Amino acid sequence: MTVSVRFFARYAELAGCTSSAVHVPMPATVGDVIAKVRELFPGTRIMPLRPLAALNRRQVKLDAAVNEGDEVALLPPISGG
Amino acid sequence: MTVSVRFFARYAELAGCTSSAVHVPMPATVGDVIAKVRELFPGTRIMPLRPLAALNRRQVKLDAAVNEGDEVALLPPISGG
Amino acid sequence: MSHITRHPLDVNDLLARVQGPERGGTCVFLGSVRNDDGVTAIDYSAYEQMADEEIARILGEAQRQWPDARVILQHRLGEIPAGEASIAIAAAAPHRDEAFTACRFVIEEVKKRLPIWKKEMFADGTTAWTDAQRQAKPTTR
Amino acid sequence: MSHITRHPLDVNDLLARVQGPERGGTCVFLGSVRNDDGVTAIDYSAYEQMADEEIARILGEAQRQWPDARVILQHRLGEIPAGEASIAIAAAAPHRDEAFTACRFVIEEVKKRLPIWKKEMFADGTTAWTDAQRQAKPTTR
Repeated sequence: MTVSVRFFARYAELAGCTSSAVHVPMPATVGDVIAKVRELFPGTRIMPLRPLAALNRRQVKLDAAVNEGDEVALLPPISGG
Repeated sequence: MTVSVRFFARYAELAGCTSSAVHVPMPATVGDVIAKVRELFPGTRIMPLRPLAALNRRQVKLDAAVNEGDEVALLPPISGG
Repeated sequence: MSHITRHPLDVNDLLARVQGPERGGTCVFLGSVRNDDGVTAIDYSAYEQMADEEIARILGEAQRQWPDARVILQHRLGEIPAGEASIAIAAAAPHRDEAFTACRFVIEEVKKRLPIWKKEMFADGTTAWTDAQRQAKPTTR
Repeated sequence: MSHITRHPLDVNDLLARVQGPERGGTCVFLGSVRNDDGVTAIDYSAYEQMADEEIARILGEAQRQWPDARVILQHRLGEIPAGEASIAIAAAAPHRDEAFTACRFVIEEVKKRLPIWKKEMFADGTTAWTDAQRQAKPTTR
């Protein structure tokens, strides 16, 4: 299946990319998508082993299941405000 | 000696007066001045027995000593802000 | 500069006086007239000279507690319609905790210490002094 | 209405949207860019759609905790010069304690939850991401 992956801030710089369509075999978790991202975008390998992630615009743990068409976002440490 | 007495808000209504020169024998305290005020301004007799008072623009206790020319103010309960 | 005014309060003016690039957090408090029980306005009166001095003392105490903060206060007097502000406090500090704490400190001291009184005005023309003890209220209403 | 903007924040606009004659206390918080270590500006970027939704969730939580309060928030993105505000929160409530507490709640949640990032910009043209862990900072500086 295909999920949309988005990179922000420093992670976008590491990936050299802000948005990508990533293919992973089903069933898959957010963690599986991240593992695939590390393969495809070597610059992201220096991200923490367990980066903050959002699934469809909500923060989730890395064992959350993903489905076709979902949006997975990789979030650097938050410093809002 | 003569002290200046000021009345504010509801106490000014009770006294029918905002400012008055009051004569008291020396030595005198703020409490003595208030006792004299109760004589001179009968409307003020319904003030609390120990009203809030200021001497020269600072809140004081009623046993504070007053001197010639001082300003004694009678303050209804404070509800600022 | 007096802390007392008879004109509407201007928050942007207060902000301009406390903010600066060293101060990343600003907390503003506005106290305004509520339309409780049909109040249309409150007439604020004060022992003005003492109130002004007392405000200066309160701000001085805040300054000593939070030396990197800038804190100011304006109190409006006269007849203030429901919905408009009678008091504005602005506190700017390097970090937000100091800004919130200093602002809160000032309003709590104001409530306890400022020689300022309120006469509530109602649509039917009656008035009532607001004492701290609210049960002692309705003399004229 | 979006909680995210790329324009300077206008406190009076926020005040107009929360104040009303039933609400006697209003607390405003402004967070602005500090000139620490020669920072001239911070470039704010966000996962905008998520940030907007997360702000709505935070404001909804505040609304449930303080049902009589009105609380709003605007976050500015883009390059913000030192001294200008990146965030403004306004909370109006019948009494001041709710206004302060609701405003403080919102800024604390924002700091923990909003997917917004800061890149510090220095006078010499260098930049540095501000991570929550500040020691992890100087990649480009």
